Amino acid sequence: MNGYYLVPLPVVVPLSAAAILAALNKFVGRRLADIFAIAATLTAGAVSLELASISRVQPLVYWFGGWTPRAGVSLGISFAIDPISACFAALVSLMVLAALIFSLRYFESIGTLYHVLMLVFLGAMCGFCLTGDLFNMFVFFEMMSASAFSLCGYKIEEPESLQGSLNFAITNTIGAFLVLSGIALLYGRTGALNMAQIGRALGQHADGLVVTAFVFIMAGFFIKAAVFPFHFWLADAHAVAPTPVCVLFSGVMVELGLYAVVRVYWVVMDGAFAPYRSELRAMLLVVGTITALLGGIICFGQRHIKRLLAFSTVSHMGLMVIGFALLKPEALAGLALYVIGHGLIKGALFILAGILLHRLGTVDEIELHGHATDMPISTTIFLIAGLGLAGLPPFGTFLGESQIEHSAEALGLGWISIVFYLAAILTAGAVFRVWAHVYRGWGKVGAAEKKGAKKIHDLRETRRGHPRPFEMHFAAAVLVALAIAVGMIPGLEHEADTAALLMQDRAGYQARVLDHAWLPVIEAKETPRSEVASLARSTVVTVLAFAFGMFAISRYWPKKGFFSRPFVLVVATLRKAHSGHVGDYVAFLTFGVAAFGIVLAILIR
Amino acid sequence: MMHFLSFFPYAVAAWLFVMGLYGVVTSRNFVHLIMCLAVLQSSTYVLLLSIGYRWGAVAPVFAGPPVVGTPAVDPVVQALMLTDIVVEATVVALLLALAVQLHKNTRTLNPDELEALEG
Amino acid sequence: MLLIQVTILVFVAVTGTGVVLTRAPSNQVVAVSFYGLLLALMFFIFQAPDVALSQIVIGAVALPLMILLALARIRRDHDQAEQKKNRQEKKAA
Amino acid sequence: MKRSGRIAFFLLSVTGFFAVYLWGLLGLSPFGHYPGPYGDVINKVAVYERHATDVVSAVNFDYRAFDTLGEEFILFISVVGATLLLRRQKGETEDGGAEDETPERNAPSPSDAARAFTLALIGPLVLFGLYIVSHGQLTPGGGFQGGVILATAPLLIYLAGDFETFKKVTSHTLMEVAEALGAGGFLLIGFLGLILGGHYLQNVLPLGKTGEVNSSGVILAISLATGLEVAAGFVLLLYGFLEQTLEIRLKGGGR
Repeated sequence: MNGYYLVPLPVVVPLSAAAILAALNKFVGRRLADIFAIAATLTAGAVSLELASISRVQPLVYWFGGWTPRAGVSLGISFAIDPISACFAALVSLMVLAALIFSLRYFESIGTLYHVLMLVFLGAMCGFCLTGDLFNMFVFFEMMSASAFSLCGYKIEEPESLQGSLNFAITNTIGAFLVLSGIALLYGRTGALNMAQIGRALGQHADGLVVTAFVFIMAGFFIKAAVFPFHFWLADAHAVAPTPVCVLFSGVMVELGLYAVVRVYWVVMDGAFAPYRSELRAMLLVVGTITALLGGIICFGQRHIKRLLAFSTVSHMGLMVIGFALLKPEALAGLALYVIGHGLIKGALFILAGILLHRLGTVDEIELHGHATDMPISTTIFLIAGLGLAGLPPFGTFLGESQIEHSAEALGLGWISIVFYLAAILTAGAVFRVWAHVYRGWGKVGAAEKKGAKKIHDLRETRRGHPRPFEMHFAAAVLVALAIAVGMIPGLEHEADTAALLMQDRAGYQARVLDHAWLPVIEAKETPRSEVASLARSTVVTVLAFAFGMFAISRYWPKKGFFSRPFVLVVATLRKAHSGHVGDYVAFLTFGVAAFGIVLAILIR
Repeated sequence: MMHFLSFFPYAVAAWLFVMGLYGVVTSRNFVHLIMCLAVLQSSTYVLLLSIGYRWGAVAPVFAGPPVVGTPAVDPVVQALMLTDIVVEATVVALLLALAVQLHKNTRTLNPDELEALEG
Repeated sequence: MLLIQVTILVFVAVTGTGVVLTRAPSNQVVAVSFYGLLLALMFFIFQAPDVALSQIVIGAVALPLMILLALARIRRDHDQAEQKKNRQEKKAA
Repeated sequence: MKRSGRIAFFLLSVTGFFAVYLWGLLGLSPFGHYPGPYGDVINKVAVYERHATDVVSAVNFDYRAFDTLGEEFILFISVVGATLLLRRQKGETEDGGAEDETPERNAPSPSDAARAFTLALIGPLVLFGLYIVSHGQLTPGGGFQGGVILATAPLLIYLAGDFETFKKVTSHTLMEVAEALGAGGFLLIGFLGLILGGHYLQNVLPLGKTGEVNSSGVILAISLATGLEVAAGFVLLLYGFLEQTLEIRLKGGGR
């Protein structure tokens, strides 16, 4: 079979490189380790791209150890490659590559350990994308987590960093156990761990067990995906993690949580939930909308740039949940494009924040006011990235957003567009505000404000020197350029439609995995879209976002008084809920699981 | 008795999960919290073990080729539990490392006394 | 057999609760190690000898050992801080 | 949230959580009635196909060996992570315990009899560990369990108070290399399967005679690699925590 040998490589090549580097930890120099790690990452990315192009024509099913299923019972572990899973693996490799290039000057004190952690992180995320086995997914989930916890707590001198990592680790570990309990429930019902087999065995019947298992698995992965009310850890972890790690967290890791929910839903659960799609849709739309608006509001209220970007990620995760919630192939295609576009842009923004930290030693927006006016390259890239975040054509985010909106309109849910616009205005507005403040020195900052309510201090992550770090700008520029390129590839929307159709084809998936069936890929219908209308709307929204950002730094912004009271109060309350106390986070988490379960139980009965 | 026992092990699993959560939420010490997480995890052991159990069956370790008619319990859940145990050990190790360093910096392990990350 | 199974399950549930409710980590570590042993015993009774062996070496030995070592370090830091404080107070007096 | 508010909110939520969980559990088949088919199929075929009498090991190291590969890498990366997190902070020095004046925590010097006894235990312990590692396919145990047992052997040297030997035996570099070799060996066995058999982790070794140590093909090889990795990994983990408390012993014992 064409390309069959390639399938395990995106996982085992990075892991092998990690093992070799760990063995040679004391014996290789930093530069050699850099080159080695970058080469392994490039290999994984190239193989993933090749797999994507092969699986466009024929999805691949790979059985480790050659244990093909017998009479529909799977004995071993399978990888199931379709264009979406392979593309996500490629995106993961690309982001890791950007992070590695960015961090050429980072982490000088820990030798090759950093590379080992990054490579295992990469292998784990690729495996998480490609696997077709539920328990194997849990294993990669944990592998991802173990490397992410360590990377996140890298700055052991900072109490915030340790506390943030602890919060991150504790909530995500509970998430992993939720997922495992859900898997155990499904195993108890079906006696299977392969997703295709479970999906087939569950049949058309949604009872308490199926609902609970779905709620546990969904909640567990939503913790990773930072969806309300499971999102609390994200801002803490992002605020404290080293910049290249933030690039990976926001750029891909969080999105993979949602990817897992989508995969599990369409392969395992859809048979049982098909009669209740509209109920499920209603619940998920509410969750997504709350996440999007909550994240956006808090994002706009932040002055710590990394925290601001983190809450922007929360907001965009809400939009992505909406993309999934519609439960339509067109929306799923839009979601896939949106994830790619958003990941690239968010990665670039975090890299630019890292450059600020590298040069100026802080990421506080007010403190940095006017301090970065001599950085023309950063200024340009930051502005372009802000435009991308707002969803301006021709960015990948625009493509994804307009597809999701089309799909929502077809379902008679036109109000979803408004959620997208509000989220874009809030998050992109905040980014434009930072841009104007920091890079242009616009607006006035009072001395009282400068002191701030609370001292934000960040340890410098790098050594001083190199005021214009070429490779850091290079990484950011490439990511932004790719985000534009994604939106310009002709026919990409159609490809995405076909891929989404394939991902939702449960019967086809089961037949390919369990019965060795050789089915052709069904092409999606070419759908003519009214591009002009969405082009115009997105442009208007971008302009509005920019205007909103500028308004926030103008002297007309109501700092005190009647109009700003409610907003200030809301932001203050919301910020207070993000207390940094792990007990609160776990209480909210428990609430979330209980609420999901009870709501679904009521809706379905 | 049989009826009671047909559900009791599962209820124990749920109970341990809930107790683990309770410990995590109310904990005043991160080391205590980590051990509560271990209890929470043991819920998954109990659940997996009870799902794979079969009345009167032997362990899946045979002297030779299995004789027809002697049922064995499910070996797959046991393999999963082995993985689960490794996960427990590693998670606890990482969390403890974080807690030790946190205490070096702040002289406290009480989440109530840490305010660094508010807002 | 039935009775043993019920008994061990009850013991596990009660001990697990006890571990959570033991608030002082230095006492709790003893409880955790006992709990680990109980779990191992339960695995034996439920025909999972492989898992029981793992659980003994991890849950009853390696884990409590790690926790004890971490606690020793934490206590040492704590004592040092106290001493420093005492000394400063003496100086001030 | 205030503490009381948090607990009230949590208790309310957890009641719902418990109810949802129980609702789900009610859907399971009654305890003691494992429905299959996965475990039953494996139980039926494993001994014939793999010549392994411990079916759990056959699942772990062959049918679902890829999970175990992941599991080993979870351990591997946690050891790396713990090493990273437990590294010395700025301003922390070797004699960090210099200010420690509490006399009762100076290490008690074990008596000669106790030392001899402890050291005499090491031999049997190592043998036992090796036995467990190499008999995973036949009897309960395998690379993981045996590896942890092996990892406790150096601790006995430490307990016997022979710190210098302990440091030599558990040389950090050596252990790091051993751990990586174990993990890498596992990967290598997978590659051998890919090259010779066509599937990653496919068995390419002779299966041998059922019941003999040298049987079950790749299962034994993976078990050995796992044993090496786990032993070295746990030594590193325990050593990492031990190091945090070591200064006290170093100074107090005068060793």
